[in-house]
Amino acid sequence: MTKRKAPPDPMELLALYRMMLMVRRSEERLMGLFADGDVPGFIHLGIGQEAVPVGVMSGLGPQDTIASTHRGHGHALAKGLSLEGFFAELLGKDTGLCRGRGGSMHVADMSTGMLGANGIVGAGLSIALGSALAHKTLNRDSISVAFFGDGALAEGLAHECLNMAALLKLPLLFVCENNGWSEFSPTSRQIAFTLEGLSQAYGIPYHSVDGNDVEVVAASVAPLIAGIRQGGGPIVVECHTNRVRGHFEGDAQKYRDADELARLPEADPLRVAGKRLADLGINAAHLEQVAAEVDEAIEAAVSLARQSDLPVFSAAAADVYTVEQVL
Amino acid sequence: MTKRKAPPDPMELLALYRMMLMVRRSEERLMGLFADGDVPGFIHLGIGQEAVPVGVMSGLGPQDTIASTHRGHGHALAKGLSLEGFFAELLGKDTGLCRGRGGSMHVADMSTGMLGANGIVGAGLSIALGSALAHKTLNRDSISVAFFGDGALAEGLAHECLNMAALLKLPLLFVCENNGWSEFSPTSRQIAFTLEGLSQAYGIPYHSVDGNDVEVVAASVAPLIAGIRQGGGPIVVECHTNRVRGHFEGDAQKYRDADELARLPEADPLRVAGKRLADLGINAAHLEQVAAEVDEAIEAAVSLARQSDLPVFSAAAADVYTVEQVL
Amino acid sequence: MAILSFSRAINKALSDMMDLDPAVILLGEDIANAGGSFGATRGLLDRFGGHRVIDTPISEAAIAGAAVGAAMSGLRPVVEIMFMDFSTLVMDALVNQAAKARFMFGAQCSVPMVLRTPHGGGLNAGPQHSQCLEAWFAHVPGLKVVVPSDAASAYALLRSAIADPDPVIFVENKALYAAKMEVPDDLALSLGRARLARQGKDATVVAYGAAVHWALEAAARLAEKQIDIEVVDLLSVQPWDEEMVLTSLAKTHRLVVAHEAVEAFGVGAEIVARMADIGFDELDGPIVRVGAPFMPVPFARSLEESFRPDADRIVNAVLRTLE
Amino acid sequence: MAILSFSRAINKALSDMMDLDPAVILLGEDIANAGGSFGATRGLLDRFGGHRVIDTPISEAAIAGAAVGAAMSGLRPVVEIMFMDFSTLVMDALVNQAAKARFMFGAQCSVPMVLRTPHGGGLNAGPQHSQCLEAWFAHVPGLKVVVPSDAASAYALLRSAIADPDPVIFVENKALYAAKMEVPDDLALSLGRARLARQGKDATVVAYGAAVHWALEAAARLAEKQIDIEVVDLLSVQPWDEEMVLTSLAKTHRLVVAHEAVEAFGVGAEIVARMADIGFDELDGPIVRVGAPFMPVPFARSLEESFRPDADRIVNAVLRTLE
Ligand SMILES: Cc1ncc(C[n+]2csc(CCOP(=O)(O)OP(=O)(O)O)c2C)c(N)n1
Ligand SMILES: Cc1ncc(C[n+]2csc(CCOP(=O)(O)OP(=O)(O)O)c2C)c(N)n1
Ligand SMILES: [Mg+2]
Ligand SMILES: [Mg+2]
Repeated sequence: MTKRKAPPDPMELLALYRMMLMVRRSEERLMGLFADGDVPGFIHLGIGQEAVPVGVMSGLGPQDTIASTHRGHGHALAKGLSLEGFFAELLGKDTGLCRGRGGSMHVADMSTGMLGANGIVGAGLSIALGSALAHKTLNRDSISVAFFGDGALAEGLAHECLNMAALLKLPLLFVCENNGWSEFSPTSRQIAFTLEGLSQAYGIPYHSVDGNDVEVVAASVAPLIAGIRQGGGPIVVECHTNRVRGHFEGDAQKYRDADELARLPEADPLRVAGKRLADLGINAAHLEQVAAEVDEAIEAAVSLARQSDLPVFSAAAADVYTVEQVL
Repeated sequence: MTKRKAPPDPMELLALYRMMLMVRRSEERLMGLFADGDVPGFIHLGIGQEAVPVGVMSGLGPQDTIASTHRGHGHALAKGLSLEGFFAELLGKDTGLCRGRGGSMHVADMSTGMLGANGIVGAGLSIALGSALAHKTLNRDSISVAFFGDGALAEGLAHECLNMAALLKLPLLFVCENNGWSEFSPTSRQIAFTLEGLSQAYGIPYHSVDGNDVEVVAASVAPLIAGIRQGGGPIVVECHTNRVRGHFEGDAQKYRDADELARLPEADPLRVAGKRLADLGINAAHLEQVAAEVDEAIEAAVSLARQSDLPVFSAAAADVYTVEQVL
Repeated sequence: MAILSFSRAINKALSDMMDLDPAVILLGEDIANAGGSFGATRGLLDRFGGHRVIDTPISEAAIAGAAVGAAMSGLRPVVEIMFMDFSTLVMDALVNQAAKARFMFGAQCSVPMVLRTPHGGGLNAGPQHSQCLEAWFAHVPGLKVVVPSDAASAYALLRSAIADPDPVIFVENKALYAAKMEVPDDLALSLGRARLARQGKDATVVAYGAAVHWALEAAARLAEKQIDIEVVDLLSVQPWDEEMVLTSLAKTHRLVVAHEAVEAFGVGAEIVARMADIGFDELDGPIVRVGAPFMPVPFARSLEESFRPDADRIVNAVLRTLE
Repeated sequence: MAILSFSRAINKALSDMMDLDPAVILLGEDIANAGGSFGATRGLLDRFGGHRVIDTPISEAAIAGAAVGAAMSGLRPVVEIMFMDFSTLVMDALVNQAAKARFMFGAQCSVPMVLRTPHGGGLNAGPQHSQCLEAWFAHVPGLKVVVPSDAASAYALLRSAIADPDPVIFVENKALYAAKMEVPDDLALSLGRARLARQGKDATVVAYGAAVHWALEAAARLAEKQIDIEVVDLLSVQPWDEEMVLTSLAKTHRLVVAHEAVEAFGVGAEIVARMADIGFDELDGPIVRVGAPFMPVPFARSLEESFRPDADRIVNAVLRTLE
């Protein structure tokens, strides 16, 4: 596993902590809204996994693109989506980033390079592959990131993408969020290989990372992203982390050991980062202040979203095809 | 690479030689029939590759099943298809094994466990996977063999099948016929990994075999097949061989080096086996006698096929669904 | 006879067929330990064991392809694809392999497999978890396509589908899973036969799946206006019961076809097209279709509600053809 | 103006568009060095280089998925899928990604990609290399589907398809590849517009792709019997030119719809179904479809000949609706 390297800069870590907290509190807010029946459809929460999107995104700029998964809230927010647009989308409002047509599984924001959450396991890898191809063909200085779960490694498409990325030497970072689970089953029963072994077979550099430590994630990916940007070709990063909630909200996780669940709080990325901040002299009051700011922003976004109009059906119907050239 | 092991038995080798010659001469006969316009559609010849199907099939019984590729004549004949049914199929006759509905890319014979050539690259792997699952579920003593080309390794489905076979520990032999080409392109430009490295990642035992030496193929697979039959789980065998003709008949192979083409005759599996037979004291006259017998059988089959009736459209139309229960 | 929900009826059909025939096995994602995303396979792992109720990796193409090979080798696999939207990943196995094997191998074999999959909206599951794609499969010679409308037809048709020697796509409407009714143990339904769900004389409404309930609701509302419609529940869309539809049309002379799928190029188009040919002389008014508008299934409640067809639209369609 | 074969016309459209817009790239199996299985991309590698004309591995799903991501990121990829039968492998990329992205992301982006693929029989290529599957795509909101009928329309429509901001499935009939004709450089055709291929007054035949030629042949034969048919060449099947079809029907009052695809649940069903509704009052006879029978495309010459629709069947269909 890659270890934390640079001497920690408290202000940088605090920024990462703040973003993780933004993701966490947003999802916690969603839990409540969902329980109240305000958020329709399925929502898949990434609570416990925040260090991965936040750590990876700390190395990206707005010109870089990402493709996400069904568990994409963290990717979206960390890539810079507006909180208002995010909540409005999940509440099915016209001011949602996707005008209420996509919801949780399809949050996207082209202006920040977030090419979409995705309801199809594995599909994001090919979207990211194509985006990387565009960066390369158009001689951009950008890279593309494919986020995917450990379970997605069973999809043939993931393997096709590894192969094509390696062949074409694309500026593509593969980020596996390994939380050990595919829905209600341990991924170990679904995958006969390790991602390390697989990457080796493809000749793609592989890095295993503590996905619960945002500093480690950020420090690990920074040089990798730089290498990719310089034309070094694709890299695989596997982030080991934990899914704290059920596969989707409403899943009581009866299939999980009490022991396993009991061990989760210790690895909580907010706890890990919080402790380190304390060691660095950022006191509890400071963190509470951050939390208050985060909560305030979230409440403002939620209340704006709540007040927003419902989408108009005729406008949706008119957007199946492009009327004017948009590109 | 696995080497020839057991001291050669001339009679066994002669039988393998005879079968290879049967495949070779049948395909040569098809070349002529195709050039004359008697064989419709596309035909993909396996000339130069005969040692693989013949060697592998020497270890199988009629209860074992195989799934083949677009280049499937050798698999079909070596698995025991009747010559008459084979030629009649390729000529589009009603007495063809598939009653003239499938042709070269779909030759099949359920009675010999040949589950079909296949026009879809990679599809055969999943058919073989399922057949192996049936053998295992029904506690049969049978194994299943998936033949596939090196180019097929780019299909995601192939990877899904490797994974599932490993997970379910299925009685499945993966046989890669590596002829270095995918249509008009060297496979090396299409595949970033080696099959050896890939198999390793999946924890599937891997064997590289000289696919131009029928004795080596036969001797190599025999213990592997025995192991699979005993419940040892899947194994990968990669047979290195040569495609002598174009991708399909009519392809002039302008894209191949003269040098490469010049080296092919030396590796010809019939030449390799013929030499060894000579060393073992089987004289040229004997081999000529075998050739004469093979040719006679082929001529008889061709002439029978030629005389056969054309298929009846209404009979074909009635076979889209099963009218009586066939199973 | 028992009172069962639609999903319990599926469960019972699977269980009964597995009891009858050891060649029946189940394959799918989270169908064994977890009992399936909609609970249809709950308890079957315990009853039949892991060699017959198999949890697979997220490898839809390989699962479906394996089912074809297994079916050619003596098993009767029943595959669950979690949402019909994911059938995009199994098209090759179904279309180029399962559908064609019997024909293209000269009837040497058949492919007795069933692919179960839920379609339809109402859960705000969005554009990739709500589609009704049965028209694709109905266009493919060699596949049969069944869409039961309630627990009883689900039970009987799933038994028939599993017993059938050919590949069957068995489509379950998500909105029906919880609905309970009496399910007779001995109900037998043949693939390809429709059911006269309501007799009437003024117009015929042909529907399948959830739309049958909208049609019956429309019938009740129209009855208040003294309009008496006949409702044909197709049950199978490939093959479909042309005879029953034609007979009904010959009686009512007006035709409406309704389904949840997108109207354009949907199943209804074929029913209409046949009737506009062989039933032309019986027609006294335009044939009107009711289906979803031409757009992806939207997420927001307000949008999805406007998107999904319902009894109102069927009422309007009937009124239009009677104009 | 030049005399070009259909495949050269494709080649020229690609080349002209690549000249115009550096964002246009080509992706496919053996399209670069080998120039494509049907020669449509010959010479383009030399002209535009390996970064714009890309030979891919045999990974259809990844190719199509990558095209979606590339199109969302500023390129205009044109993908070649060697046979339409292999589109089974790209359904997810097309249906769940390309078709939906614009809508489900709230019109933040569009997906300007083209997928070129050949359909149709006549080569005895058998059940997995001959299918016409355009009806699948026409059923998917968000996709456009184009089927040119000759070199000129192929040239003009491919240019329009590449310039179009939305995903377009561009279907090339294999039997047409070699046919030559004059192709005007400045011919411009809009997606969704049909072409009146022949004026007539007794019946309308709507066709697309190769079937347009059968319809014109049928027209010539029927003319000998003093039957004067109008032929509408659809060119686009999604969206399709309802207005031109309705106008023609209003003139002739008889309708035949013809295509090479399997009749049942094919594109023709939708044309008929619309006309049986909005055109009902214009109809003086049954609407008759001509399409392939309900079976996989058989291999043997004798079988495939009987299988494929032709001018004879169109003649008979016209005679039947005129009866
Ligand atoms: C193609 C496809 N198959 C199945 C599903 C249902 N499904 C949604 S999430 C999921 C598990 C994914 O596991 P993993 O990739 O590890 O992501 P995680 O949920 O753990 O974040 C499955 C099977 C789907 N959405 N798409
Ligand atoms: C899914 C699919 N994609 C593409 C093709 C076209 N095709 C036929 S054979 C072939 C090359 C296969 O190469 P390989 O697997 O190495 O087999 P070989 O021809 O060398 O025996 C291709 C691309 C196909 N038949 N199916
Ligand atoms: Mg996971
Ligand atoms: Mg090869």
